[in-house]
Amino acid sequence: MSVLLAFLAAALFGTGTFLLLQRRLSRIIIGIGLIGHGSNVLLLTSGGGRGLPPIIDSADPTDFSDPLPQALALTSIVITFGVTAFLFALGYRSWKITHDDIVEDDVEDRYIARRVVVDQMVAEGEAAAREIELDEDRG
Amino acid sequence: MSTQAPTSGPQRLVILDQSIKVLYQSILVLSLYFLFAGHNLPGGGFVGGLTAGAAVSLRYVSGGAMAVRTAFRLPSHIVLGLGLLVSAGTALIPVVLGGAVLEHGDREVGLPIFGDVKFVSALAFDIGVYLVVVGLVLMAFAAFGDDLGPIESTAPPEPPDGTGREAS
Amino acid sequence: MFVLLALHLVVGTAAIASGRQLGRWAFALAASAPAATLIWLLTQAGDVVDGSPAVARFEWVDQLGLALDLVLDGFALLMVSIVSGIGLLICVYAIAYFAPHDPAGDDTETEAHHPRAVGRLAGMMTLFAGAMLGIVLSDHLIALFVFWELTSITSYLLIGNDDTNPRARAAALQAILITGMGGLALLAGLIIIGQAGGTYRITELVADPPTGSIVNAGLICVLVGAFTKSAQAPFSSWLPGAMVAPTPVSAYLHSATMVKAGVYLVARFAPLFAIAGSWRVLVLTVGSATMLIGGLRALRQTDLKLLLAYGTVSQLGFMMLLLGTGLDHIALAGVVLLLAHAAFKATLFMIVGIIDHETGTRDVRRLHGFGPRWRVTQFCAVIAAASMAGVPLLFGFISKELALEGYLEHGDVTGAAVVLIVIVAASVLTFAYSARFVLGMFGVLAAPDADPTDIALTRDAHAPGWLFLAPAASLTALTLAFGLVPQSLDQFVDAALGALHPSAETVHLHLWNGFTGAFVLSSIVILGGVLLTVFRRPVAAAQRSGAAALRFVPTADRSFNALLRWTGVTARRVTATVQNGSLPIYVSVIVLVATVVPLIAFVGDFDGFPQLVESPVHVALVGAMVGAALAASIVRRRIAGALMLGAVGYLMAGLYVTQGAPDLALTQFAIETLSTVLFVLVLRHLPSSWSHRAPAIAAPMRVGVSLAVGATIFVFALVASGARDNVAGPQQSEVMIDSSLPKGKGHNVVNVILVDFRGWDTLGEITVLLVAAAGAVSLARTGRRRGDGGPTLEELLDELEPATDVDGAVDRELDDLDVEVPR
Amino acid sequence: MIGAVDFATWGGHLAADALAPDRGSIDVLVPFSVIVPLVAAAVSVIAARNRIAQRVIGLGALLAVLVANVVLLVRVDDMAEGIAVSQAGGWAAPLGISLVVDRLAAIMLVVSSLMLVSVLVFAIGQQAEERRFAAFHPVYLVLAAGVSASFITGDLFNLFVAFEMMLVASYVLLTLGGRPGQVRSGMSYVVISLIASTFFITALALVYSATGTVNMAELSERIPQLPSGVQTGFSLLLIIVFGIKAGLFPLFFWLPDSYPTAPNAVTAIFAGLLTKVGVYAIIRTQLLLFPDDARQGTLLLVVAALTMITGVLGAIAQDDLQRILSFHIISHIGYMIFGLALFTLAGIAGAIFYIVHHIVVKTALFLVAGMIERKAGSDRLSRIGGMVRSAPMIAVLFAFPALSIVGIPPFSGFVAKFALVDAGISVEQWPIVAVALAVSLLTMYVMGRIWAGAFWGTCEDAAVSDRLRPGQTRVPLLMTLSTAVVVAASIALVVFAGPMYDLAERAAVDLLVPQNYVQQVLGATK
Repeated sequence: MSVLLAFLAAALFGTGTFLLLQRRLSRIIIGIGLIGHGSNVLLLTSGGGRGLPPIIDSADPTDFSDPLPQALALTSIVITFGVTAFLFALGYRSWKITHDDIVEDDVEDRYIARRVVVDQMVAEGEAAAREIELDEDRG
Repeated sequence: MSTQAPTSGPQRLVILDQSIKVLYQSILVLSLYFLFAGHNLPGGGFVGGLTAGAAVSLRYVSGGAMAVRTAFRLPSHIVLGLGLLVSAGTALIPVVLGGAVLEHGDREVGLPIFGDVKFVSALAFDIGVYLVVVGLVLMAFAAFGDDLGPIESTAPPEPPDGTGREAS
Repeated sequence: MFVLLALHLVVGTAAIASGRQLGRWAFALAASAPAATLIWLLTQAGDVVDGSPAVARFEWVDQLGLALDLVLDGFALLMVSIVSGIGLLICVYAIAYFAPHDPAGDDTETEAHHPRAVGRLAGMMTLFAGAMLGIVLSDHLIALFVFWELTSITSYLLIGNDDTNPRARAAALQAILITGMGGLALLAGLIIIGQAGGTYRITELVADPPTGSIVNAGLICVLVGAFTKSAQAPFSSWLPGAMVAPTPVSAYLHSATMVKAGVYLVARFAPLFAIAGSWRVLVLTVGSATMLIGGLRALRQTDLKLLLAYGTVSQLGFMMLLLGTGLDHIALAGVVLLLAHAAFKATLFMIVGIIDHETGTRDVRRLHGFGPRWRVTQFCAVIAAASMAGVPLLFGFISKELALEGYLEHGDVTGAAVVLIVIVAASVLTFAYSARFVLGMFGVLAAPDADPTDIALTRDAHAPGWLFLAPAASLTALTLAFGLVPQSLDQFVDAALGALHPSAETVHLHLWNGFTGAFVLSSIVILGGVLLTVFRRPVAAAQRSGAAALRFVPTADRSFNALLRWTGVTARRVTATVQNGSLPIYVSVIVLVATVVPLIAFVGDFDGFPQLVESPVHVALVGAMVGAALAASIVRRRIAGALMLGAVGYLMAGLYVTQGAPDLALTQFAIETLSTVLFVLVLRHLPSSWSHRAPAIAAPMRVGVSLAVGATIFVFALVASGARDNVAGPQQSEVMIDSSLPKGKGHNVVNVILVDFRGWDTLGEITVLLVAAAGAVSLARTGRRRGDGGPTLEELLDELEPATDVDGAVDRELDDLDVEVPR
Repeated sequence: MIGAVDFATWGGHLAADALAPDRGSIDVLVPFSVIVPLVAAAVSVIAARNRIAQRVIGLGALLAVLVANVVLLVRVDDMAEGIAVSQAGGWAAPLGISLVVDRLAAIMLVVSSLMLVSVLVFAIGQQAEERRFAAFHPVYLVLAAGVSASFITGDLFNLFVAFEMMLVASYVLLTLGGRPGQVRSGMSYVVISLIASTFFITALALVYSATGTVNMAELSERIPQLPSGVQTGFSLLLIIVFGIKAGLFPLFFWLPDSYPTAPNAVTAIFAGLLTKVGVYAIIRTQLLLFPDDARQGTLLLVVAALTMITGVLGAIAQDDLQRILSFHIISHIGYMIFGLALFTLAGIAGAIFYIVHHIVVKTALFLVAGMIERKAGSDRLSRIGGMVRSAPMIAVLFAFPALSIVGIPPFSGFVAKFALVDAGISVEQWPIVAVALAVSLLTMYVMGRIWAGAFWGTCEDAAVSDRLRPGQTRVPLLMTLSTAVVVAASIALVVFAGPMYDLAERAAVDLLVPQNYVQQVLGATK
């Protein structure tokens, strides 16, 4: 692991995160792609420094790059691809329904948020009513 | 690029069409090479399957969804299912025979040529992988490539009313 | 004993199940359980009184010390006789109570009188009786708790049995929340005591009671549980509320049995722990307050049933004062009061039920005196009320005398003098509200300007049938008999007291104790009571003005409702903050937590930078990738973003090549091609550039989060790779390189790992692909053809509209609330 | 010597031999619960056009798995070492992937397969998504395989793969039907899960980078050699990664937004199993991989308390039955973490018992919610009511699990709560005990609201009240039956609470002494 590659991973994670924090599914997918690449950089470099392709008899095994992280990275790339393909399908579906790919806020959660406003209104109304009642008492 | 993705049309160049067909077939051959060489050289089921997928995408770009459908006779879900069946089968069969799951080789049946049979069994697993990847690509094109449904209008999409969102 | 409990369970279930067919006769079925219990009790009574209790044990969760230990000792014998005796009478009474009748004409139509509701009631009461038996028989703290909670649940279901009545539902909820709260405190307390004592068995705890400050804390928890169950101040508000239940339920659960569970528990614990910590102070304070407040409020009621309910609260406070002190003389009075109270209070409740049933009202202002055929009923009411008031020659008098005597004797106990005054004062109130009950029944308190139909309502009311009256009459007979010949109870009471206080003297109950201090106090009580009754108008006026002055002091009832509403408001506020529904906010919280929290741990082990650059090729690659990534994050067009991502991907493939990973490079290359094509396939439908919709999070915030995440990953990577030197042992992959050819029969180690060594991973991986593909197709195809089962777009849009019309929905609610909300 | 060569001598054995009491053959059953559903899923995909065949295959496979898991549990529990190990591919530990079933895993396997079978029957009875979508059966089977794979894996990277199997299946099931709400919540669910997965990969990369292995047994030996800050960092990172799936505070946002939108049967199985897989992973990794000083007891206690409170408050704030129950899952995850966070025998045993109880009871509640929705046509409490009269059977089926989840004795929830509170008090963790009890009171309030809202009262919504007349809408028999089976299972947990808790305690003993696990997995090579 060199500082440069660590920086690369960091940069990929950073830009990816920036994209993740938005409403558009297409940008989010790009963001996921970027942090996915970032995690693969980490995975690839977790076996140590660079080396030669790990193919027996092609070179001295001590010069090989670590094959296990490669296998793991390959697995993770393929899995991420599969899941991303499904996410595409969701985006596609979203477009079919709403002609957009915005990830809307959850309806029920918005409902609760509005209820809080109502609660505050009611509380204020009651406080005012109590105030009036006390005034009448004094008067 | 998106707006240019051709679906059909008489203006398509015949030469391009033919060259893509040749390219398609040679990429398919390459994908099979990757599949079979994978155990000893870079390649394997994934790379092979994905290469085949790239070939299919080429085919799609040139000929649209119909071309993809005619290129592969088998329905894509059967390709997918067969792929998993082959791979999971090579995992299950040793268990049924009393070995470890996914155990490769011939020890169960005791064939004389130890190494070769081992090679075959692992290859079967890799073929399953290959099939699943090809199936995935086929299905992906089936899912996103074919837009001719009744609810699809050819007019540019308008935001439907009453959904409570601001115009974009 | 388990057979008896099981019998209650079976009979109860049967009564519920067959309610629709049996209707009110389900109570006849239900009566079989207490009847059987009483018969069994008779066979055991001799042995128990002789000091050899019956025991039974069932192991439940041994490791946790959970078991059901049952013991029938003298005190349990007394409690079981109350539970089953009153239970049997109530069942008989209920058969008549639920008989269809005709003054109002329409009440058989209501849900409460529907046969299945009545059957459910009968079954639930049987289940309750079983649970109550369990409480008084348990010799194991947790077993006791099990039955304790079961009584709460059955009480909840019984109060809310007329579920179409919103008041019943609210009262049920209040009852279960308050007793449930106490139950949880009780559980904590019992566990603390059990752990400190090393056993949950009461008989073993008696032998060696634990001590210490933790035990004292546990005892406070136990007391909270007992107070809630026995409706002590400030937890008493649920009991009057529970009066919405049908009268048999009120008479049984909410006066004679369940509410005594707390008193029972205190009685069991007091001899062991009364001297510990703040037990006695708490019990005496709470008991006194309850007794007084209950009495005062009872005196103000116009509803006879509510009058009795507050009276019950007051009497429960009295019992606390008697049984919670841990002193055998005073406890004796408590034991007798338990019996006396069960007899007179059940009678009075049954009579209220009769009045309510026959006239349709319980309001003293609408009762105008009954006809001559009501004499027997009125006689029973007078006797029971007099017993409650402590008039001599009746059972209640005996217990009151014993109580006064006990406190006079134990004048040296801290606060005894105050308690004595409280008892006297509250007894005056008791006399007054007992008198009020009687006067109300005789029509003395009727509103002067009543309308004539009301007068006819009582005057011409049907007298209750013999079945209806018999239970109350038999209890009245007991009140009279035990008042005149208390000696007959000596053995029984002695056994009960002996179970609590093994060292207590032998009990001798007397009708007449001579002119003692207690008798003087009793006379004062009666005199005071008579005065209060005579001057009831000025007293009522004083009470009204007192209540008006205290208008802004929150009552327990109002506090409970306020608390409940506060809980709802807080819940919504917290939820609206935490669960705000916005994905960008969720994501930012998650990534920040996932990076910053571990960062705090990692940063300490950062020990310097490794080599800066491995190869010059990297510089070019990394430069290009970072550039592309930045471009991807700022370009405004979707397609451009997708292509930039593709560029990063192809450059990744290049990086893989330089790292000696050709398989990865090939895979990355192929996947990048495919996903770019797919991306474009999807994107071509979407508008080409981002809309101007305001983002959920402001740009500076986004940049900040991104920088934090990036920096954290940087540290993670360096620290983790730097830590490798500390670990002994080979890389897992060294074995793999060595085994690739001999075991895996392949030269390409990565491929051998994928298809052989870690084929299990690969199997999972292709499964993911299969599912993703199947899901994508399923999703993309749904609704594409009509009639394929999925909804069409039109249907979906219909569905979308009301779902997103949040503002509309809230506004409709606001209309109801009559509040305006600014947009 | 569980090497590849050993298996050669067992050639020719049939799977039936696995029932024989010999050590090696029980190991054969270890991968069974993953591989059988996978093969069945493959066949089910091929048979996409034939729903009857899919049903037979699905039910047959899951029933076979259930039987196998019961055998496995009984045999593993009989063994002195209490652990069955199978090395995938026959490759000894660090080379291949170790599949390990100890008592905890065996318990989880049995409970989860019972739920999977029951819910599948429910889904078939429902005649809804299961019938409409060919993808349902194969995806459901993959979900089953993924859940089992997460339980049995002894390899950290394989845990990632198993999670992904389970998750991708959950994405598909969640969005089956593609309704607007599903798509919306599906998007945030998938995105958050993908982020979690990426962080998991990151954690794996860091762990491999620092230790050179992803085998959990080896990690158990190597992580204690790392600098303490790195140990703690890994511990935290894994808690967070699994905490997202488990629904810990403050990582649970995705759960209540997404679960209620799924088809009923799917929500039931998600509620029962998925979050518990996350909790299982936390328990497994915390106890196996990290030495005492890297475990996050205090932090977990705080998180547990906050999870309990925010979850139950969320449940109070909602009106929709499915959302109430979904928030409620979160609250109860807090209890399990509470048990774990004590890191005592009693605490962990309590947590295990709680997990088992919660899987069964929560599944039951969601199944009942499905029945309510079918019967009443709505799951908004404000729109329904009076079902104690119109559907007494549903009321009874609801009452038992509801009482249980509140912790009313003698139901299973009481034993679970008692075990936890007992454990908490014995180490004098007063604040968490107080929170647990207070939350349990609020839980009672929540269940009371559901009861009063759905079963008591009258129904003011005309459209709904029409349906609520007795016999108006019939709930299919299979739905009732399968729900009854799950409810019966929860009652069985009461009756057999003693043996069940003993088993949980034995499992907890195993977990607290990871050396045995390490030795059994690596033993062959040393």
